[in-house]
Amino acid sequence: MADIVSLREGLAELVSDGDLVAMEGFTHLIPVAAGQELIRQRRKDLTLARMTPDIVYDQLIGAGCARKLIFSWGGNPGVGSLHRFRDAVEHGWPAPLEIEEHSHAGMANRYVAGAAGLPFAVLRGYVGTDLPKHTENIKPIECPFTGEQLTAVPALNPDVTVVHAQRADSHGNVQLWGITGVQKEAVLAAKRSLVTVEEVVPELTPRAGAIVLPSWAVTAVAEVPGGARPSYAQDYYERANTSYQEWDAISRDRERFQEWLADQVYGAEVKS
Amino acid sequence: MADIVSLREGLAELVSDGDLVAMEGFTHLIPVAAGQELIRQRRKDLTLARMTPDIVYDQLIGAGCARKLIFSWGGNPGVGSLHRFRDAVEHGWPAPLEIEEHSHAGMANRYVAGAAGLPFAVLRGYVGTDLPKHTENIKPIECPFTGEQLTAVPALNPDVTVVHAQRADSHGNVQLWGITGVQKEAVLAAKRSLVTVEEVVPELTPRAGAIVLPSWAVTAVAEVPGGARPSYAQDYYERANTSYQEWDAISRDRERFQEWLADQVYGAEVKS
Amino acid sequence: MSSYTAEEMMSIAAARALTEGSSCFVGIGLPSTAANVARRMHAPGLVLIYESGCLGAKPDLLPLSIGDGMLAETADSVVSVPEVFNYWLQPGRIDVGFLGAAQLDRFGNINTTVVGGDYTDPKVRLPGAGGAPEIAASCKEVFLVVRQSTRAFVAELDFITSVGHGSGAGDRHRLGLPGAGPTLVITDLGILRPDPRTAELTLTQLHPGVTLDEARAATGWELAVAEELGRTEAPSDRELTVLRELTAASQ
Amino acid sequence: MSSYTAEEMMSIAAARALTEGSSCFVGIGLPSTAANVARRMHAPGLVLIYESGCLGAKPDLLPLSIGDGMLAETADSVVSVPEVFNYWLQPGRIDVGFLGAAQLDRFGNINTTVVGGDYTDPKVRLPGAGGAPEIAASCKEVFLVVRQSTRAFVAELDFITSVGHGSGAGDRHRLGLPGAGPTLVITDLGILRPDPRTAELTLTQLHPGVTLDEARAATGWELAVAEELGRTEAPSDRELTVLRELTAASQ
Repeated sequence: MADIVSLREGLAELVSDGDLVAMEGFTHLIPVAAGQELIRQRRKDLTLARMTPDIVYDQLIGAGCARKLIFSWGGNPGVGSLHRFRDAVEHGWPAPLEIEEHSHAGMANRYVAGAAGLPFAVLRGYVGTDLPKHTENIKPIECPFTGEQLTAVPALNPDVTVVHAQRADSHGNVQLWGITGVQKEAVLAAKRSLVTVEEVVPELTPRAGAIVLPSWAVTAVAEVPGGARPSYAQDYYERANTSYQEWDAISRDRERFQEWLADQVYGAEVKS
Repeated sequence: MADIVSLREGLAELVSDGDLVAMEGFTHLIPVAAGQELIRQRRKDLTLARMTPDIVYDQLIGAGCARKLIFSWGGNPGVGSLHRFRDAVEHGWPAPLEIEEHSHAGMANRYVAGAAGLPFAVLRGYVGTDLPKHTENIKPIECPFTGEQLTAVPALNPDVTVVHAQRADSHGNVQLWGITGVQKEAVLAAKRSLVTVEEVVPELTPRAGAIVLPSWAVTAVAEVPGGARPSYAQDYYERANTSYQEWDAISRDRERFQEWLADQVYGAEVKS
Repeated sequence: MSSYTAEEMMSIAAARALTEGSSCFVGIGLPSTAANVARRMHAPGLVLIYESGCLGAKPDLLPLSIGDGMLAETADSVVSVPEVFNYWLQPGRIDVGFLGAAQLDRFGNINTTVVGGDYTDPKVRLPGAGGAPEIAASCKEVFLVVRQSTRAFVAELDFITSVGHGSGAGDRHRLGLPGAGPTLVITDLGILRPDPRTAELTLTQLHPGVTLDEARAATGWELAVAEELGRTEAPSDRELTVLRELTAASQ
Repeated sequence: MSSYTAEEMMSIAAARALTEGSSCFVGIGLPSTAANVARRMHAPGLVLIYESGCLGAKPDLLPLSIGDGMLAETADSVVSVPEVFNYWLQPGRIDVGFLGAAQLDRFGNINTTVVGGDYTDPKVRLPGAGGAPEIAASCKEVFLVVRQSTRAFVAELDFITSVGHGSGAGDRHRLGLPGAGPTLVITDLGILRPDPRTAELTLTQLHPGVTLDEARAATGWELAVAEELGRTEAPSDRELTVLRELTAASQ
C-alpha cells in the first residue's frame, strides 16, 4: 500500500545519489515540482530517463544532478532547444553528460518490457538509422517462426519512477486522465515509485478516460498542488506556454540560469 | 470507415468457408448471435480462435462449421464441460476437430503481436508444461541482452474477427466498457472485422472505463440488440446463468442438440 | 459448534491461509469463495485479482464467472486481458495464486487438460490450461485446492498443464520459474505442504475427524507424512456463518 | 489574389497533399497547421493522429504541443504512448507521416540528431529522434516539409536519424521497412518527389515566382529536375483565409 508522504520526505526516502530515475509525463502532467525538489536535495550522479527531457530535465542537468541521460527527444516543445542539455552535451557544462539515445517507440517499449517483467521488448524500429551505432542497447533479433529480423531493446527498470497525477484517494490509489502517456509502464517498471498529485480526495469517482494505479503498485503519494506547472493537469490548470518561452531566455545563459536556480529553487519554499 | 450493415449481409460479405475466424469477448459481450448466424449461413471448415470457446463455439463445433480450434480454456464457465467440444475431440462427432492449445497468457500475446504488426510475442510462459510438445507455435527464444531463455508465440492474425460491443455511432466508431477482454487486440490483429452492437446512437458520449475502436479500424458494424445473450452486455442486460445450465442438458445429447439447432438456429428468424 | 461439510472445511481452511493486505489471483468456485470469506473475516484489505482484468474487485456476492459485471463495477481498475497477464501476473506482483486441478502429483504438478488415452485421442477432454500455467509460474506462491482421491492424487499425470515443483527440489529454479510454486495444498481431508528438502508434498495437518489411513487411502502414491502431524481447527461458528450467508446470498 | 509568404505557400501545398478520409500522423508546427487547414478545406474526414496518443483529434485551434489538452478532449480515442506506437503506427495503419528535418539528403534520409563535429562531441546538438524513425519506417507514405537551403539539403548527412530511401531504389525493401517512404518533399521553393527508377529526390514543381536556379542554389547536391517541371498553383483566397484565420485564432 502506498504511503501518503510529503514531497520532501518522499524523495529523500526514495531517491539516492547514483540512482536511475525516470520522471514521465508526455507534455501533460510533467512532475516539475518533484524535479526541483531533487535539485534542492542536491542529488548527484543520477541517471535520468525520460522520453522527452523537457524543462524538468533541463533544470536537473543544468543544476549538475545528472551523470547520464536516457531519452528520445530533447527539445523545448513548441519553442526550440533545451539549452542546459545542449550546453552539457556540447561543452560539458556544468559536467559532461553521457547520453543514451532512442526513438520514442524504443523508449516506450523499454518501459513496456520493464513493466511486463521481461528482459527485453521487440519492435520494428531503428533499422537503417545511426542510432544502434552508439549504444549496446539496440540489437537485432530474429523471429523464431518466420526468420524475419526485428529489433530488440532491453527493459528499462528505474530505481525510482516519479510521475504526477490529478488525484489519489486516502489509501493511495492514484487516478489520472487525459493524455496518460507512458506513466503506467514507467511506474510498473520501477523498483520504487512516487506519485505527486493535485489533491488527495476521500474517494476516487470513476471518470471517462481515466486510468487507476492501485495503491499496492505505488510506493508513495505526495499531495503537491500545481506540481506539474508549467506543464498542465487536465481539468486543474492549463499549460503555461509563456513559461516555456521564458525558459528559453533563462536557460540560454549560464549566469541567468544560476540566478534562476538560486531564486526559484534553492531559495524557494518547499512545496509540501 | 466502417460500413453499417445487417448481421446477415456483414457475415456473408466478410466470412468465407475455410477462414480463420476469431470471436472474442471474455465472459462479457460474447458475440453469440453472430456465431449462430454463421451456423445459419452454413459456413464450413472454419478455423475458430477464441481464448474461451464457451457456448458460442460449442454451437459452431456441434453444427459442423469448424475444422480446427485454437483456444486456451474450453469449459462451460460455472457449469462444467462443453459437450459438443468434447464430443468432437473425444469421438470426432460431427467431424474430427484439430486443436491448437495455449495458455491464456499465450493466446492473449498472440493477439497482441497480431495487433502490433509483429510476427511474434515474447512471454514467460509454458516452461515445463506439456503444451509445447503438441504445437510448433510455442518456441524458446533467447534474450539478446541477458541470455535468458523465454518463450515465443507467433502472431495470430485472423481473416475475420467478430466482437460485440455496447454501441457505435453512425460513423461506425465503436464503444465498449466493463470487462473489455482482448477485443481491441483481436480486432486490430484481423484482416477484416465485424462488430455487432446493442445500438447505433447518433453520437458516442464519453464513459468511464470505455474504450473506443475508431471507425477506420473496423470493417463493418451491425446493430444486433441482445446479440451477446446469454452472456451479458454491461448496462444493457445481465448474464442468463440459467441458460448456461440449460446448455449443459441440451448439449450433452446429440439428438437434443440437433433439435435445438433445427428450432433455435436454422428455424429461427434472422436477428437483423 | 455446528456441524459442517467437507466442502465448508476446505473453503474455511483456504480462507484462513490468506493474509491481510496480500494480493490474490482467484479463479471461480472454491478459491473465489475462500477469498471472499477471508475479506469478510480477517483480511478486509485482501486484493482480489480476476483474470478478466478486474484488479481489486470487491464483490458483495460470490461471482458465478470470472467475468461477472459485479467484479468490474467494484474493481479499483479494470484492465485488458493482455494487461492482466503481462503487467500484473508475469512480473510477480501477485502474492498468491489459487488453483484447482483434475490431477495432481506428489510434486504439486497439475493436469487440467486430458485424462486417459493420449493427447490426440483422450478418454476425457478437460477444459485445458486457462491462466493456470502462468499463475503457477509467476505468483509468489500458489495454493492448490483439490479433493483428495486416488483419481485426483495420481502417481503420474496424464498431462502436465502447470508446473508445481517439477521433478523435485531445485527444479523450479532450473526451469527459471520465478515464484515459489505450491506452498500449500488444501484438500477435503487435510493440508499438505512441500517438504523443504525434497519439495515432495507432505501431509502436515488432518481436518477434524479424518484419519491418517483415510488420507493415505485417498492418495495414489505413498503419502509422506510430517513427523508432527497437526489437526485443523474446526470451523468456528462465525466462520460458518460468514461462509453460509455469503453462499446463501449468492444463490 | 492576396500576397502570401513562403511559409504560407508551404503550409497550403502540404494541406493540398492530404486526401479526404486518410489518416495522418502529425507533428507540431507546419505539419499540424497543414493538416488542420486540410480538415477545414477539402478533407473534413482527415484522421489526425498525435504521438501523445490522441487518435482522431479535431482541434479547433492549432495546438502548441503534440500533447495539448484540446487534442485529448476532441479525440475519438486517447491511448497510451506505447499503444500509439505499437498498435497504431507499427502495423502500417497510418496513411501519411508528416516529418520535418534539420538535414535531408538526396534520398530523403533525415537528420534531426547532431550537426558538425562527431556524435560524442557535436557542434550542434539537436533534439534527436522522437517518433520519426518509426514514422518514416511504418507509415504508408511520408511527406517531408523542409525549407530548402544548402544547410538543410546536404550531400551527406552528419547522422541518419530516420531512413528515407536509404542509398537508393530497393533499399527500403532490403532493410525490411514496410512503408513507401518519402513520396513528397515540400519546401519553400517547390516540390520534390522520388524518381520511380532511382528513388532520388527530383524537383517536379516550383512554387510561383521561384526560379530553377534558385532551387539549384539552395540544394547541396546536383539537383535532379523532372523533364516536365510543373508550377504550383498559388494559394487561393479561400486557402489563405482559412490558414490565416486558423493561425490568428491560435495566437
